[in-house]
Amino acid sequence: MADYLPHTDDDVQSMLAFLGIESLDDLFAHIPQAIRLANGLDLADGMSEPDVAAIFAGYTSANKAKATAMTCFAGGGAYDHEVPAVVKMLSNRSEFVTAYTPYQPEVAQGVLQAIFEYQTLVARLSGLAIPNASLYDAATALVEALNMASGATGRQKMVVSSGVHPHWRAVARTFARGTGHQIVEVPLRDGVTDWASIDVTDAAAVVAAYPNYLGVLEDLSEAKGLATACDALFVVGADPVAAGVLKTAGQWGADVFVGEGQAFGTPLSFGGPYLGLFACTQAQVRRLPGRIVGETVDSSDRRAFVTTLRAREQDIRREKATSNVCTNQTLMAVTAAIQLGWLGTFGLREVATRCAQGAHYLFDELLALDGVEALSTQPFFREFAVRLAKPADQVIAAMAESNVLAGLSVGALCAGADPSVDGNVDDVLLVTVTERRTKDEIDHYVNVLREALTR
Amino acid sequence: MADYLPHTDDDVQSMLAFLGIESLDDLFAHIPQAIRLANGLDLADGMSEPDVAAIFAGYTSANKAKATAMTCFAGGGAYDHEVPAVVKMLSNRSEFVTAYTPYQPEVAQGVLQAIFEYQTLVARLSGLAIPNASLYDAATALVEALNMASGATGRQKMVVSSGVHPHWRAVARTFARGTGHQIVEVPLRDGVTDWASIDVTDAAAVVAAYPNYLGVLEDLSEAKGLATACDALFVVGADPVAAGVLKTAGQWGADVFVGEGQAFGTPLSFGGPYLGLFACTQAQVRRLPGRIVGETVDSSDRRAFVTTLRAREQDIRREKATSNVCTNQTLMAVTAAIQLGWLGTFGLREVATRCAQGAHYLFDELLALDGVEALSTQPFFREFAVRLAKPADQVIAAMAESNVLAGLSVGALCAGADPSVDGNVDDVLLVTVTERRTKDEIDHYVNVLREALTR
Amino acid sequence: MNSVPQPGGRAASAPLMGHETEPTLFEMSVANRSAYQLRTTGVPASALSELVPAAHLNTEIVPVAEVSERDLVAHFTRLSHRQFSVDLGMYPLGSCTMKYNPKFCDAIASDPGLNAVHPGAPASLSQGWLEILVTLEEKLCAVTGMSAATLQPAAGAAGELTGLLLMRAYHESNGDDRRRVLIPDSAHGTNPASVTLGGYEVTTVPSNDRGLVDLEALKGALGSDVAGIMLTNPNTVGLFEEEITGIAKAVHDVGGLLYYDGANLNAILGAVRPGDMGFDIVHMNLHKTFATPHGGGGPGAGPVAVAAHLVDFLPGPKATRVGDGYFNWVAPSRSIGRVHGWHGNALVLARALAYIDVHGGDGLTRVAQHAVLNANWLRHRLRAILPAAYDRVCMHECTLTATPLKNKYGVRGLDVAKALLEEGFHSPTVYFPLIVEEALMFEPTETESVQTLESLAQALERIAQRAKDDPDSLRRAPQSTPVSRVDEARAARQLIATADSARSS
Amino acid sequence: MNSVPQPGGRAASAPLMGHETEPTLFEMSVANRSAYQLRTTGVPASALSELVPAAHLNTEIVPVAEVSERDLVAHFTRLSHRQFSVDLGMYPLGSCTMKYNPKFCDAIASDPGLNAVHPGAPASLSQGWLEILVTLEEKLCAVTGMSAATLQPAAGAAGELTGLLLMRAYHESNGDDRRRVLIPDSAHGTNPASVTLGGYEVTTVPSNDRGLVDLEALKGALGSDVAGIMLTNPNTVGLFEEEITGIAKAVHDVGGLLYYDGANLNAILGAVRPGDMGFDIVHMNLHKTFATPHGGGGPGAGPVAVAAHLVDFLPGPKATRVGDGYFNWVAPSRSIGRVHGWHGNALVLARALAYIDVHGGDGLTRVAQHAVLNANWLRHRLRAILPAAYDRVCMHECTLTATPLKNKYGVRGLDVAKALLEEGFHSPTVYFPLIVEEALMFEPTETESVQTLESLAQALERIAQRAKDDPDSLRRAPQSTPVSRVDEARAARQLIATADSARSS
Ligand SMILES: Cc1ncc(COP(=O)(O)O)c(C=O)c1O
Ligand SMILES: Cc1ncc(COP(=O)(O)O)c(C=O)c1O
Repeated sequence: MADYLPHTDDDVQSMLAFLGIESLDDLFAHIPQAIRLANGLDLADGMSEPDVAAIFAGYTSANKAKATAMTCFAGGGAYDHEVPAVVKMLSNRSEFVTAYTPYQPEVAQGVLQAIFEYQTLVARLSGLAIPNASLYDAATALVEALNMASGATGRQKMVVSSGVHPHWRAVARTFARGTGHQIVEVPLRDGVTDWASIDVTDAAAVVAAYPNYLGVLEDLSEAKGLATACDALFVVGADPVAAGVLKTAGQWGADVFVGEGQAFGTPLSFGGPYLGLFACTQAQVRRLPGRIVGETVDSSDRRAFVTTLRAREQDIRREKATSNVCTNQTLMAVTAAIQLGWLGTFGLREVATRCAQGAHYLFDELLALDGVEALSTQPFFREFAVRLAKPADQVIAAMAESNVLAGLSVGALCAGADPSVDGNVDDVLLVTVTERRTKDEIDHYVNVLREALTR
Repeated sequence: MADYLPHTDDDVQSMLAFLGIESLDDLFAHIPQAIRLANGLDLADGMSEPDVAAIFAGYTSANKAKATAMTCFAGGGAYDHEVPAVVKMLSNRSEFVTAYTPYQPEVAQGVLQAIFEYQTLVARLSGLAIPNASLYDAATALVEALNMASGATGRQKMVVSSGVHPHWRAVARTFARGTGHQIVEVPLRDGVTDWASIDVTDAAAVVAAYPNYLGVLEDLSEAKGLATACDALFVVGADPVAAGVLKTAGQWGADVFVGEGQAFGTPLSFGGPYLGLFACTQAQVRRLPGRIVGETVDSSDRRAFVTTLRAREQDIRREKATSNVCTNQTLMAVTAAIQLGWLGTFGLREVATRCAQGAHYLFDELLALDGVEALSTQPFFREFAVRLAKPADQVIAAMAESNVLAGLSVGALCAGADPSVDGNVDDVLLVTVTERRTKDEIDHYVNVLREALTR
Repeated sequence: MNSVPQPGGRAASAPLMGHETEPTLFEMSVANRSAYQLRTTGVPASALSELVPAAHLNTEIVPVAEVSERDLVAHFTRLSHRQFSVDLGMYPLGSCTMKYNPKFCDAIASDPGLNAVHPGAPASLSQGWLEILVTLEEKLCAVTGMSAATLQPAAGAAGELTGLLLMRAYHESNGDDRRRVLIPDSAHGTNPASVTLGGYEVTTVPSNDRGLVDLEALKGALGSDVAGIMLTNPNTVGLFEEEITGIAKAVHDVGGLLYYDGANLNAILGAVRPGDMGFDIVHMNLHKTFATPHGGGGPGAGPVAVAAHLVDFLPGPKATRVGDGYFNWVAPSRSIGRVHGWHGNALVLARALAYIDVHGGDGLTRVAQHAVLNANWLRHRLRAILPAAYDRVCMHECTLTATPLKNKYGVRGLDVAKALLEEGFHSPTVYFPLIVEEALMFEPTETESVQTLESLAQALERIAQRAKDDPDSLRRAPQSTPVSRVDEARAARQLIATADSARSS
Repeated sequence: MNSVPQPGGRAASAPLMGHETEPTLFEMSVANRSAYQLRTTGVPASALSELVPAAHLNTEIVPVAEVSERDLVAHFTRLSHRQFSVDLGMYPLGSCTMKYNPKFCDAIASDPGLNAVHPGAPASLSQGWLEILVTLEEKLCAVTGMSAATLQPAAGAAGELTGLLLMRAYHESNGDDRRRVLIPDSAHGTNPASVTLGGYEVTTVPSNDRGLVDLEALKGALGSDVAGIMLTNPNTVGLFEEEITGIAKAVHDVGGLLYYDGANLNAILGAVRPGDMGFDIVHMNLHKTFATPHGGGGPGAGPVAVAAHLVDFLPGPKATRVGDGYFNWVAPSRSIGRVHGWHGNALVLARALAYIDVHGGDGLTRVAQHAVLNANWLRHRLRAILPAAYDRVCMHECTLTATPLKNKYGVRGLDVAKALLEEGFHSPTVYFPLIVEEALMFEPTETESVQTLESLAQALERIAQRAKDDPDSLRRAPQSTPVSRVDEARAARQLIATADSARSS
């Protein structure tokens, strides 16, 4: 039966004849025998698509947490938002899916214009003038922001609020091994960054999260003030859905905005592919990481789009490039443009508002339960953390039996103690509500949690 | 929230202003008040897509028989064949899905060429030179064949084997009320048409099924002989999958071929939309029902395709048209061309062979059971009928509890006694095996049936 | 194969890259190439010759095609780039209601919970489907003001014929044998064709100078041998038959029935119902009014709804509500029988129900209002270059005429239609209805924005200007399309219906 | 709005109909138009101002876009008609492995059983996913001959940097501080860029006249301060580094590690493994070798596999088989930490596993054989017009040069590339690798038929002929594409990165 190779035996024979050789193996003859694979790959033989589908059916049924089977109250940077059939259909158009990076603009206007529209939306939601064409995810976008900051300031010290998602901080720490950046994490008190506890002098960047990963809305004026005072870049990691109603990073005075764009049309996808949002001020444009699309004209003066400021990029600048990124997450960027086009100005506001309404409704219900305390007294937006009378992972497991994914264990997120939480992190549950959650689902959640705690 | 109407209130106001009228209602003012709807439609208000989806989730879960939940051994003109992702993706391209009938060939070459390729495949599988561009389904295709026959012979008598699917015969009887055709149904003996029992003189058409609906492969020479003898058209309703390996209708001497094309890429779909296959000899081309696409050239002499022989059609010929069909099943025809392109010459043969292998394996296993008898001693292809010791509907219900859709009750298909079966039809079960059924599934079937019979 | 093989297909055949023709699947075929993959079954692989007598086996191998999956994908993707569609742009084909087709309805129809259900499964195992059919029937009756409906007819024409058979059964049940059915001269071709298949003769009723049925002429044509009349209202010119109640009375007075061709139902949703106009039988084109995509020519669905006195004759078996929350198949007492192999185009029916639920009564009413608003806006906007055949308020479509352009510059309606293709719009319906000369019938539908209507108007203004400046260029149009004007005469003269047909030139 | 509104979009912007530009989403927007529909939740709709302190609320409304669903669909469908893709035709971009992407893998990735799983769900509730990750890791190790792998890197470049950090961690663990990483002058730009981010300095090693690393020069560049070398093998010219074992020994002798850039892995599947060549660290581009569609520039996945001595340093937590049939997250003992926000581009990883399972060991071996066969056939077929930079057997891609055309007719490689677009093919990679002048690097991949290769060859012959007859026409090419040659300089001179950017001209 077929795989995806077109050549028939006759094709192969006549092609070999054309080359004047005997066998396919002759094409590999110049590879030293000593290292050639004697007995082929140690893998099973090929199977037909339906046979492979049967194997995958086993995997999917073992994924008990799928949002189609469990009501999702987990967030922490990955959100269960509505994605309509129209957005799926358009973003699956094979012209978008099976194209390469638009290196030949004459036949890539579809992707280029879609990215240009995406860039416009990122600029508007971030309140910053210069977006890029996407990065891998929010965590790696933060790393690029730190690299930009050290490029701009010539300094290595990165002052990072521990309100920034624990995984993002972890990724920043990992890449600091290469860049030599010194990552200083600022603790939270009552869910708010205790900037005063840290000396920011010589900082290249001051990094805040908005809302922070525990859901809390921090007033960013203090952080901005510190950044300005020490000539550091002010980097804000913001929830782009919140940007539909809350102040933008730009309005808070950010020099760089990073964020996770998964919320815009990309399914939960077990964490990837997601979408790293990035934008900065005009002042930093020459340090922009990755690709950017610009408007221009063709030889008949028709509007056209093209990837531009290429001189920053690795293929031209090589070791002096602003970043090593090449393949990015274009398809997710195109999807975000489509999803935002579907939501529109007021749809995005409506989604943001409903998230906040649902989260606050659930929060109030939960505080009425014994064994549940708010982790912070501060305002929050669409998610919040509570301290439970039992370990969060036990509660999550118990509630899963009633098909509720209760949220995320902050202990698991932080892999142990973390400056963002005073005291034991393992009892802390991070709970999220999106516009898809109904009142019945929320009320059910409350009952199921009550049981789980009293068991 | 939005439905699919673009106009804003401002749009409506300015458009009314442009027309110099006050309100939308003014546009309907010329409709007599007496008949205007006073209080609007007696329907609930609109709901959002996700709310409607929730309602449909209720419907789908109530469909216990879905092939995703029950192993399907039902056939009788609707088959559970493999449809790969690639065929679904291509046939869902919105250019094919959202186009109208190709009345403007300059911008419809995509659909026109796909139909041309479909026509070529229908001609090859039927062994007849003149295909059309599709009809509603096999049953209505048979009616068109009878109309063609009376047009060709000027006669009204239609001699139809009761081996023809009971529903097709029922549809033929219904439309005969208008055309005045006299439908004479020929009984089966031991599963084979007893032509001798009927006087065929003055017949306009002699109609046989291949295989017949009980799965039996009849030798069509006798029927062909009778048709020739009385100058009737010989109409053969054949299984197009079988045509991958068995003699074609053309090889049996058919003047007209009709068949059900669902097997080529269209899901079970609860019976529709399906695909009415139709082809005839060159001699009948002027009586061809429905559309046909022909090859020609454009004004720069490039190959082009266009709907042709339009003078036969209702929009031009009106009451003298060869048929009243206008909208047909083009999308299913395009899908069939894609599915057949995927199967290819040897894939179609492989599917046909596997169907036969599975059906014969199951047949042999079943005959070993007490309470199961073959209805016929004759050869069969991919489905067969057995007489059970219990009513078929009871057995189907019992086996459904083990997630097996056992087949079709011939009693239900025929809505009571039928010339195709001697004696009680309610004990007769029609069983089908496709290439998708595994040995394990078949063995499971045998065990479940044994239980059902001994309960 | 020789070492310099035949060239294969490439994207030059897609308008994106140029205007080459795409090879056929058969021209792309290479012996022994294949794409199919089947599951491993473990079923004993006995030779076919052991299972089936030799007399039945085809000694020849029927050639299908032999292409790789990659070439299959490239071929049909390129063909799709040679095809205009609603999703690409405005498709103002009069009488066809080419509105936007919600992708949500596609998603509903592609749910295995609906499309993987065998039509022969017992009612107890397909309750969801039966409820869908019953619910849709109820809602279609509410929309049309009728008592019950059959969902079996696969398209409008099938609905017409079904309706005529119901008419016949009704008269026969009254021992009353009638011969003629009246049809206005503006009627769609399927109407007379269906009348013939229904066993009746057509009597054509002329339209008056207002584009409406001439009531006097109608009365003249009536008689006790008249089984009924088929009307489209609004009619095919896009005008409402204002004298409909008078027409209904006259026909009913001679014992005839009124048949409503629902192709134009989009115009009157929530405003007026065929039942209230006096119609006895109504067919609907779900693929028009209820937004099922046309699929390049089909599938559709043509349910037929009837008044109380015809309910017992409906085709069957019918999905029926039998006691609380349970549904079963029931045949009407005097049913004319089946008109479809199974239950009709079920997935199209499910789509229509989803469409109705999303819109609701309020939304459907707005659908009609905006469809009518758009048609009138366009009629008024274009009056200077393409006058309306009947210049007054129209319904959901407007019939304009190119006669002025023809008389002044010798540019025909067809030329305007072809030039419009170059402008990025599908053309309107041309030369229909037959009673209007050089007819260009535009049906914008409610889903097009006023901005798009304005684009269309400006395109037509450019074309009118070209008619003046360079009429020849219009007669040569279109040029920028995948192929230029097609030689239809040649196609008919020498039929090449398959890749295997003999080619003379 | 005035009664003559702004015109809206239409299909004239799709090549199907012509070459107008498509308006932007923002140009199509109209105040208060919308498309979104949300479910009814019943949650109390308290005012936002009651939930969030005023200090946080944006007093301005951020404009997104205001279009109807119908216009949204038309806009992006038309844009898709202005975009070339693998599904439309051959895409022989050297180094990018633009093979056919099986739709089956798309279907796997769009199964809610995979794509609706939250990445933070406990292992006990996502066992299917963990098993997929563990199984893929095992199979990628079998393909590369390594001991273990991380699946976190989101693309090749991320894999490179991860690999360099592993190199650094390894040396540091030996208390051994090294400064330089060697890179051949033919290397891809991501290699040097990654080296810098890894905290190392780049030392460039020249290639010899056979297009291979100059072993003597390499030895000269080696020293105890060398952390390692990054190699692509076959290299970016498409040639196999025949002296790889010598290179490996030399680098290892000074205590350096060998990094394998797996972008060209497609060439050697089943023939030879990086591990057996002596590499310590290997990244793979799943979006190349394992057929994930490139999505117009991404997403990809760049897993990194390592030899035994580096396993403990791998990023984590890693999906790990812990006792029979159960899987959990485990951090390697000396892990460098996370390199991705979650677990990597999971859906891309699932696709790759499905692709590997369908092909199996036998199929993957054939993949490489046919990829190499196609590249050599093309190289040989084109030798008369576009000579190979190094004329001998190549691997999966062939680097040709347009220098003869440039010298004879002043036609540059870029002109040939642009002209090829008019012919319905995507162009090859131009001006890379940098060591070949007027480089045209063709990678046909194994999924293109010899018929398609022949079409490409004939197109290039036509272009070579045009170079002779009408070189200017090539410098003006392409013309039949959605836009003609684009003014890149202007885009860079005056940056317009958003619809809100000030436009000077
Ligand atoms: C007025 C009118 N009546 C009847 C029909 C026939 O409907 P269908 O094409 O669904 O058979 C049409 C559709 O073309 C029509 O426009
Ligand atoms: C040789 C080589 N190395 C590395 C890369 C970088 O891979 P990615 O684009 O996935 O980051 C590429 C891809 O362009 C490449 O061709």
